[in-house]
Amino acid sequence: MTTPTALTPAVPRLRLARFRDLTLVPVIVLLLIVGAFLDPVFLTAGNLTNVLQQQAAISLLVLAEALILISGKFDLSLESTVGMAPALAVLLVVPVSAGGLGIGLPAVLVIPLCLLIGAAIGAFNGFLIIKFQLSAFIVTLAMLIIVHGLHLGPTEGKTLFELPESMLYLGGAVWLGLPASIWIAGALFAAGIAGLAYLRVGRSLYAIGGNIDAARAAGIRVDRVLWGVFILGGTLAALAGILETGRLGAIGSGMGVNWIFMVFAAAVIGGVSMDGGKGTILGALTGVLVIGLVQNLLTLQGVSGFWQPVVYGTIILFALMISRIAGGKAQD
Amino acid sequence: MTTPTALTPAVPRLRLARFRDLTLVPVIVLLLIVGAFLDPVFLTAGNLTNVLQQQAAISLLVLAEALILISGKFDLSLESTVGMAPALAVLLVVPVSAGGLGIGLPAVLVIPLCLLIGAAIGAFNGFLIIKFQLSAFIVTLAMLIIVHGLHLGPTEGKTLFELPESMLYLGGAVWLGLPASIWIAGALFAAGIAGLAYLRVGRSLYAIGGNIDAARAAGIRVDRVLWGVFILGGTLAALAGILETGRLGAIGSGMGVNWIFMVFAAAVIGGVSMDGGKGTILGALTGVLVIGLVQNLLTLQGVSGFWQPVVYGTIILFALMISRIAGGKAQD
Amino acid sequence: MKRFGPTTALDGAGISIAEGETHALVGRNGAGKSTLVSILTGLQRPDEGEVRFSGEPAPALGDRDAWRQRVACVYQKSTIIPALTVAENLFLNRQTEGRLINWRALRARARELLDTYEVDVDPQALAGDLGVEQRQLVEIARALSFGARFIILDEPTARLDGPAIERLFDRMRALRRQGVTMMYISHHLDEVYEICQSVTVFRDARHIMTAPVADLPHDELVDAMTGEATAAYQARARTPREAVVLAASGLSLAGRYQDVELSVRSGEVVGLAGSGSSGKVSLAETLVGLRRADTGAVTVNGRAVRPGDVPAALAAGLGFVPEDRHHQGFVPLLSVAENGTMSIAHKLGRLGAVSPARRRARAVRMIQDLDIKTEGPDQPVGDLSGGNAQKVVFARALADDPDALVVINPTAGVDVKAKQALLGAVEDAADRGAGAVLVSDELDDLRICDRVLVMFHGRVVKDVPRGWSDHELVAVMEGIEE
Amino acid sequence: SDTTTTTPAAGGEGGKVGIDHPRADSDFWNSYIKYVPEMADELDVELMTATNSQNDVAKLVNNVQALIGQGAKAIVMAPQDTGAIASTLQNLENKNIPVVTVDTRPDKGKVYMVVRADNRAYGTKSCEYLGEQLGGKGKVVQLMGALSSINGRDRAEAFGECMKEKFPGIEVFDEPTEWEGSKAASMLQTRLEQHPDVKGIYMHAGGVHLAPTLQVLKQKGLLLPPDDPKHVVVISNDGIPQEFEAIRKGEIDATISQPADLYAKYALYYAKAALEGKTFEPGATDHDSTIIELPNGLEDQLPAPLVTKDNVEDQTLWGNQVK
Ligand SMILES: Nc1ncnc2c1ncn2[C@@H]1O[C@H](COP(=O)(O)OP(=O)(O)OP(=O)(O)O)[C@@H](O)[C@H]1O
Ligand SMILES: Nc1ncnc2c1ncn2[C@@H]1O[C@H](COP(=O)(O)OP(=O)(O)OP(=O)(O)O)[C@@H](O)[C@H]1O
Ligand SMILES: [Mg+2]
Ligand SMILES: [Mg+2]
Repeated sequence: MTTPTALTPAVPRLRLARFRDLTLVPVIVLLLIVGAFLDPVFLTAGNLTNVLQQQAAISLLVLAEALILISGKFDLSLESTVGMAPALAVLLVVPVSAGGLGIGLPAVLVIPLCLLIGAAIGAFNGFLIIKFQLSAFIVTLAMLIIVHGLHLGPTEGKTLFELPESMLYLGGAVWLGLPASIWIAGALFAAGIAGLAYLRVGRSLYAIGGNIDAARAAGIRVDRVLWGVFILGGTLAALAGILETGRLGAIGSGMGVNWIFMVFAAAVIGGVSMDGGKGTILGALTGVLVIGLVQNLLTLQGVSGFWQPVVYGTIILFALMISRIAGGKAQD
Repeated sequence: MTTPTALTPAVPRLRLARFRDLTLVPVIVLLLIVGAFLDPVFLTAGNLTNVLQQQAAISLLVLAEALILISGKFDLSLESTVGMAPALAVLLVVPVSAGGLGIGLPAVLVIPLCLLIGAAIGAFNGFLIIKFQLSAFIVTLAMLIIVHGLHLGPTEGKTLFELPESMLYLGGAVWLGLPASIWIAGALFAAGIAGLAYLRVGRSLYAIGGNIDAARAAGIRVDRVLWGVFILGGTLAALAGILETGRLGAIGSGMGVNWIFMVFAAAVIGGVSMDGGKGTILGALTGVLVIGLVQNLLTLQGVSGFWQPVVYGTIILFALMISRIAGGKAQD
Repeated sequence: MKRFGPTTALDGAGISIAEGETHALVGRNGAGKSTLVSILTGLQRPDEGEVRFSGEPAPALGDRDAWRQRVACVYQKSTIIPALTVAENLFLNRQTEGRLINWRALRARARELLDTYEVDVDPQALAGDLGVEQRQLVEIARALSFGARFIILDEPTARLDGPAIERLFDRMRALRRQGVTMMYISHHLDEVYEICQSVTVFRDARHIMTAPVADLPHDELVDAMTGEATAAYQARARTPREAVVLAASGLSLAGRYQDVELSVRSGEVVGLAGSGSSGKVSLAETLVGLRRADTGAVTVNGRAVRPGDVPAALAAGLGFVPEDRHHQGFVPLLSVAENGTMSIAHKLGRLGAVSPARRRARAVRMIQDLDIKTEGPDQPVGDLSGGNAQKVVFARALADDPDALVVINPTAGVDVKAKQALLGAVEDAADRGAGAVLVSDELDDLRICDRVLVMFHGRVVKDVPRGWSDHELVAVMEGIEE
Repeated sequence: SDTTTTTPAAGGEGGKVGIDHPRADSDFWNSYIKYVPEMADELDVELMTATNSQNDVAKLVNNVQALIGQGAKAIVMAPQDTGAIASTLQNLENKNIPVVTVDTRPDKGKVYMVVRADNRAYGTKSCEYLGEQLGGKGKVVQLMGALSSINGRDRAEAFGECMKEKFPGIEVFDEPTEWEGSKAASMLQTRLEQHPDVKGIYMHAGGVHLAPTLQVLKQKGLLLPPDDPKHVVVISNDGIPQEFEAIRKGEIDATISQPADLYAKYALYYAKAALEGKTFEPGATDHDSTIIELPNGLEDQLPAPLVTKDNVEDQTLWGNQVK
């Protein structure tokens, strides 16, 4: 019978699959080497810490989007949540004199409130997409517009800079010599990597994204899981907003705007499929790092603002090709 | 056997399928009625002509995107082509004193050049996506950035005011009492509707988008057709740029920027599926009209700029729900 | 020679088919049959070797039209485009000779074609709305309609019921009289004997033998396929126990079935038979929670199960093999191990975690128990041959030692040996005390049942005890005899 | 100058000046970007390679970090979001790096000098000009910039307040164009359809609004000489050459010249002064402007002249100097 021989090739395939998450590692190494030659500052601990800190907030969005993409859905509205959730939370706690809504909830509630608002936006997205069976792309596109409007409306487009202390803490604090936001993003990525690899619910995201009917027939509570993913996504976006607020010291009306394309770019060059069921959080993380390093390098080199997009886009295309060649499979 | 009973549902099903393209018609009717009550100007021929003229350029993008989506692909870069193709074409013909590149090709070539540049961008996209098998989303995202950079770079971000006459003609001319751009968009949509319904190559888009392996097995030259669709898409985007240039009288560095979301919104609420193989050009056209009417109504009503996004997004959501209910099927 | 990464799908295999004959190709799941088909129809390029038609070299891979003039094919994987109408699917990429498509004429042609093949489908229906069986009929009609002199049929009957198979065979005989050459792949060896003149056997990617059918006894053929002596399957005798494990009372679902009463006892295998559209599949899907009945209740072990809730049904002790493995059976990108253990993931670790080691161990056992041909537990199921994928789905249903088993067409597309394994697994489960409902279009499968409920137009019309003859049962299914 | 005192104690060793440009896609800022290196030569400032934050304050923060890392001793920036820069300014203050901001006034955080023309004054001046031309009655369309930008909001608010106060007989229609020409054209066209008797237009940015406005007026047959009774009075903000050209042709009536050259010049001038340890007091300056006191620093309010047919040939206007 074929059983004994059939089992032997298992190990090489396993290795290959593991490596597929890491197709961007050569790109990162290349960037580090090239960068070190181009600018002496690039490879210093200070600069690399800066890159990580700068990418911390957006990386949480990439984490959220990767989870949503793996389960076969789509969320564009995350970018608007980044600004709107902290802004609304702040308006609910600060006095009218600071532009608040006059509701005057206790200031300690600002962070829970912010996360709650993010979760609520995710839940509403989930409701429309799952219960109403509307197109995820277009629902979240409409929500991107609406949520941003809910930021602009109450603040009248003004920047909020009289913020409760707690709102500023996380984005600015330094723990054990590293910015707190790096620790937070790192911990959440670690949790994401482990959760998707070892938790039942994590594995079920792959099943749902890979074949939703089969997942349902296998007894996975598809709707509940998807809903949870959307809520988690909204919450992570709100947390990203908190980190960004702390980093910038205020909440501008443009916070988060136009992030979503970069978020998708990071997730997809990191190997997460737009068709669902494929990709890993570790891969998405490498995508974030590539984008952060490229941006940092362009800044250090002082590439002219006019031509920056060309250089930047070209590097993304190259990263894509390298990960295509290293990954060996056609992308979608 | 069951033969006699099984045949009966044929007639109603046919009707339903035909109507499925037109699920937005009730929305349009509703908008027209509500609009007429809200503002006496709304339902005048002059205003409706304005709406059509305002939507002419973006509708060509919707046409292009619908073709690409139906064949199961994706193109984000169209929006950058709208500004870049006319800008580059103009730079190639105008003298250095008007900001040109000093190549000084004859001015009559400006429109063919512009269309050619659009086609070339489409061809390059197609090359990377089809031959290199890269993810269409991310390739065209990178190209969105690069093509915009190729607009900003040579123009140094300046608005081009001194344009050859031919560049301004189409967007501004009036033929038989209607703006030329309406005739052009109308004719192209008619061609699109007929081509997708009655030509073999048009039908092959559905086959490719619906099941690419089956299409290949059926002898469809999948790669060639897809490539053609990308080239056509780029060309239509360049034509949209020409119409828009004529309407605005100049080529600003922001022309086309942020259109792509609206383009997708129009196509998808018009019934074109993001998953390929589904939707019609007529449906996409109704999507464009809904969006144009909503924008017009918001302007007429003078809704505050801060809250406009909320109203606008909410109306899109409602249109989506109505087309979901009228269409009867879950969307994707 | 054809390789897929580490797998060698064809290894120096050859086949030569004489003009005008109907040539069978048989072999176990994963033997490389479908791979050969895709090479013979120009979809894939062999790593080594060549294809010749009537002595001439095959056309270039890109020249699809030339290929299609030489060979038509019903592929094992569906090549239907769901969003298009049946008529268009039938005439895909040949909707018209001229420039513009005349839809009315196209519909008429489609109607005519469907009528010739007695396929009872509305040409204007969306192909995606058809059942598996109807889709298969459309594919067959399409392949036969090309007027090609050589036609390949890769397991065309795996999704058809008896009368449909008969009609297909009539058609094939007529074509052969017209001198058309055919290559026929099937796991039903009696079909091979019925319509083929010669047979080629593949095993483990290699050519084993080619012989005229008439000279080859059934047993020898099976032995050639499996590479060892194999006895025919013997259904076992059982005495069902008293306890009712699965029951349904007063179930009705508008348009599907009405007033169904059902009770399955521990250690009993109940068959569910019926011709096309009898409602048997819908009923089975209701039992496991994939559909929600309009009225009535389902109980497992005497406890009512929340209607329309698959997890609740599984938790109550059901195991389930869905009708269409591609649609509801497996997640192609996930590994054999994950697909096999998906519904028992909660038993493979604590606190919501899944232990990869325990999952792997479970999977290795499944692979051995059901003899699944795979590179190992980590291979994605999407890369397996059809029959092996079916085994993975089956393995999952058995993974939890279910009290009640609902299996729909479990042996669709699996080879003789595997079929025995799968039917044996159902019987083993019954012997352990489970009750099973077996829905099948294949009379062979139904032989293991202690009794067979026959459905007709949505009603259970007869309860046939063991010992029926084919003729009897078919008569009931066709509604000829009450 | 009389407001300048040199205090050698404050250092004065000089050093590199880091500069961040706010965006590369508007005519005004592109002129500014072109003036910067010229002025640096003129003033003998050691300028680092400029970064560009592409209208994104998060990028601005990153860029400033990089500039510091590369050894900038003073920073020139133009934060388009004036709130979200607070913690960066704090950070720079801690590092003793003086900051000159151009065009916008940060809400919080220490600045050495703000170099800008008063955007509220643009709105008020435009309102006064339009109000007088129209005789205090009629309908006026305001093509606004992005509401999320402080400058757009300042102009809109000042314009609206002034209209309400001084010309209550004028009805104002606000159009949120997001600095997009396409939106401006559609909104203006729709509004003219609804109110064909609109008599005045205020454009927040000539760079994006000028061509679409002229095109719509032309299409409506309203592009008439100033002496025609149906002439629509148009006032713009920016002062780009094309606006001057339109004023000469009588297509528009006025613009407010936002001095791109002075922005560049005095940004670098103050950066250099900061490095040299100079300090400034509120009061009039030697270049027709006033320095005012802010809670977090000083602001040099550069002149932003109203340009009409009468003074459009004035060669000192920056719009007449670009080629
Ligand atoms: N795309 C692929 N990638 C990797 N392996 C593949 C692929 N296609 C087929 N194989 C492998 O090639 C072998 C032969 O598969 P094939 O489908 O030809 O078998 P088959 O004889 O048709 O089986 P069945 O009777 O189950 O249909 C199997 O081991 C299968 O796993
Ligand atoms: N998608 C559908 N939409 C509407 N009616 C359907 C659909 N699928 C099946 N039906 C109808 O439901 C009834 C029962 O279908 P079901 O699939 O349960 O029959 P079946 O016994 O499994 O038939 P088969 O042997 O052909 O699979 C039939 O009348 C059929 O026409
Ligand atoms: Mg096969
Ligand atoms: Mg069925």
